[in-house]
Amino acid sequence: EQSNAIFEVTDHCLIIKLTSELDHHCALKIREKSDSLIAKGNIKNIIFDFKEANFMDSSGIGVIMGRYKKVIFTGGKVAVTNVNETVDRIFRISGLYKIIEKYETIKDAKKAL
Amino acid sequence: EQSNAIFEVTDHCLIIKLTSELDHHCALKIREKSDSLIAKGNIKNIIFDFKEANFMDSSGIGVIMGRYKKVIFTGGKVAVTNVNETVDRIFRISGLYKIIEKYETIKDAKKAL
Amino acid sequence: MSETNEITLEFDSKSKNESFARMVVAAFVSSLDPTIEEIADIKTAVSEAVTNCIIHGYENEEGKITLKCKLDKNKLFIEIMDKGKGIENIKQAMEPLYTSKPELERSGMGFAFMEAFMDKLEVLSTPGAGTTILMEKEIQSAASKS
Amino acid sequence: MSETNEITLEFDSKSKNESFARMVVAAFVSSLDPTIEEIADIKTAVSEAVTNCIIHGYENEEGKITLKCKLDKNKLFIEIMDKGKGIENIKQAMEPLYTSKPELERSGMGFAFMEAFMDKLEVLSTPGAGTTILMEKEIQSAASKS
Ligand SMILES: Nc1ncnc2c1ncn2[C@@H]1O[C@H](COP(=O)(O)OP(=O)(O)O)[C@@H](O)[C@H]1O
Ligand SMILES: Nc1ncnc2c1ncn2[C@@H]1O[C@H](COP(=O)(O)OP(=O)(O)O)[C@@H](O)[C@H]1O
Repeated sequence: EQSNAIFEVTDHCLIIKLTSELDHHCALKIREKSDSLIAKGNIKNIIFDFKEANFMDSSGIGVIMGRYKKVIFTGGKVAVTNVNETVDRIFRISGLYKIIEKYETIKDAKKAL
Repeated sequence: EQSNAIFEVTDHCLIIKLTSELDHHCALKIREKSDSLIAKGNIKNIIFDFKEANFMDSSGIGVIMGRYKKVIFTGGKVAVTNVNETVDRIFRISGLYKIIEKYETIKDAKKAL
Repeated sequence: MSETNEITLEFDSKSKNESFARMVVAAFVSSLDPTIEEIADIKTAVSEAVTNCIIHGYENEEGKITLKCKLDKNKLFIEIMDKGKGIENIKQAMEPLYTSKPELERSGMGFAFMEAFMDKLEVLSTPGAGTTILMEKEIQSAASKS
Repeated sequence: MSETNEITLEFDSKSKNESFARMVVAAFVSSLDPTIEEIADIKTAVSEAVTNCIIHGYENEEGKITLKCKLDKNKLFIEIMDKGKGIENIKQAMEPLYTSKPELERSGMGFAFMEAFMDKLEVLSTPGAGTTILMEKEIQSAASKS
């Protein structure tokens, strides 16, 4: 099966580049992989990049909130990047922008976080 | 519903630019429209352009053979252009290249016919 | 020939079929030439309902999910059914942010999204017998073209 | 969880559903990440069988077509069924270039394409009761990856 995301850690920042639609199926895998990386202990912030993901549903909200709860205690932040109109609408309706930040590109997010 | 093809007549040549997959559903519409144009009497050759059509099945073979039979009596020819690998395979297996010609572009076909 | 078109799809309750179900519905409505936003709305609603069958209806055990779609002119009717555990309190279940499975990181926004993205939502459920979700949406782009 | 995945789709015998049926099967196998050629093979075979149900089985009258797909590891099983007129002489029907409807510009290549593009083809038919097409194909690209 195709992978659902590419994971990179640089400067205490976990970058999750989604490569498929972020639904429940994909969320399960993202959760598992990212939590094993977070458990290693040197991650402060998380960036979810939507460049290759043009769809998300409420399971996506769940997985992002879940990771947010993990990093908030250590002063970390969560950002999303390259969000298209469809995904943006989901974020707006869900109210998630109250706790996460949106940036144009990964580079912008890394600079701001 | 979306249209299945764009029809143009220039220099006694009917150019049928397919804009959807050439199956039975599409073939019915192509047959109807092209025969009403052929009935007007000033068409010699026919070019089927596959630039926007990346799929064809045996119904496509049927509709091309049908038009071929219409123009062959008046010395006309049938050509296909911009054929991708998938569609090309169908033409090869069907043996249709024995009676029609393949060209890279519509321009090439018009020059050669 | 009649103006309606109807399909019934039965598939296994597996998370990898969530994207499959979305693609099927998107392909089904494509003949109406809907806007990108309309397709996104429908895909999201279908995704929520199918995910709920898998997680809540069958609680990740084996089961069959039935998806019916009907087009009547420019109106889309969707029915998504499981024969799983059912819902005791439908009113509570439909409250925004309510979830019975917070441990699975559910956001409780499924029903809210179905309501937001479709014109009509109805939930029928019998505890122990299963749940049926009925949704309706007019494809505006199709209406304005004809 | 078992390694197989199975769907059953029932749809109206209408020519616009030919492309829908192709899309459904393409979406169903997509989890195996098949090559473009493999997808084209499968779409062509499905298109031929579904078109035959519409033209020959139901002779353009109303009817229901059933499409079943099963994935068992990297093997795809497809069953396409109509409850239409059936085939009197299956051997003759399967001869290349044979068609009972030349007036509809049928090329008589449908069965030949199904045979060419799939690993196995079986035709079951009872005159007056209907026709069932069984096809099989191994997704080579999936096997070589695992
Ligand atoms: N198909 C179903 N079968 C059983 N219970 C369901 C079903 N769909 C929804 N529910 C119940 O309704 C609640 C709310 O659903 P929803 O708004 O989609 O949120 P979530 O899926 O995030 O929990 C679920 O937590 C569950 O208790
Ligand atoms: N589902 C079906 N129901 C009844 N007859 C069928 C069916 N499928 C095929 N046939 C018969 O088999 C013949 C050959 O089919 P095929 O090779 O697909 O060619 P074509 O569709 O171009 O006629 C058809 O002309 C028809 O007589």
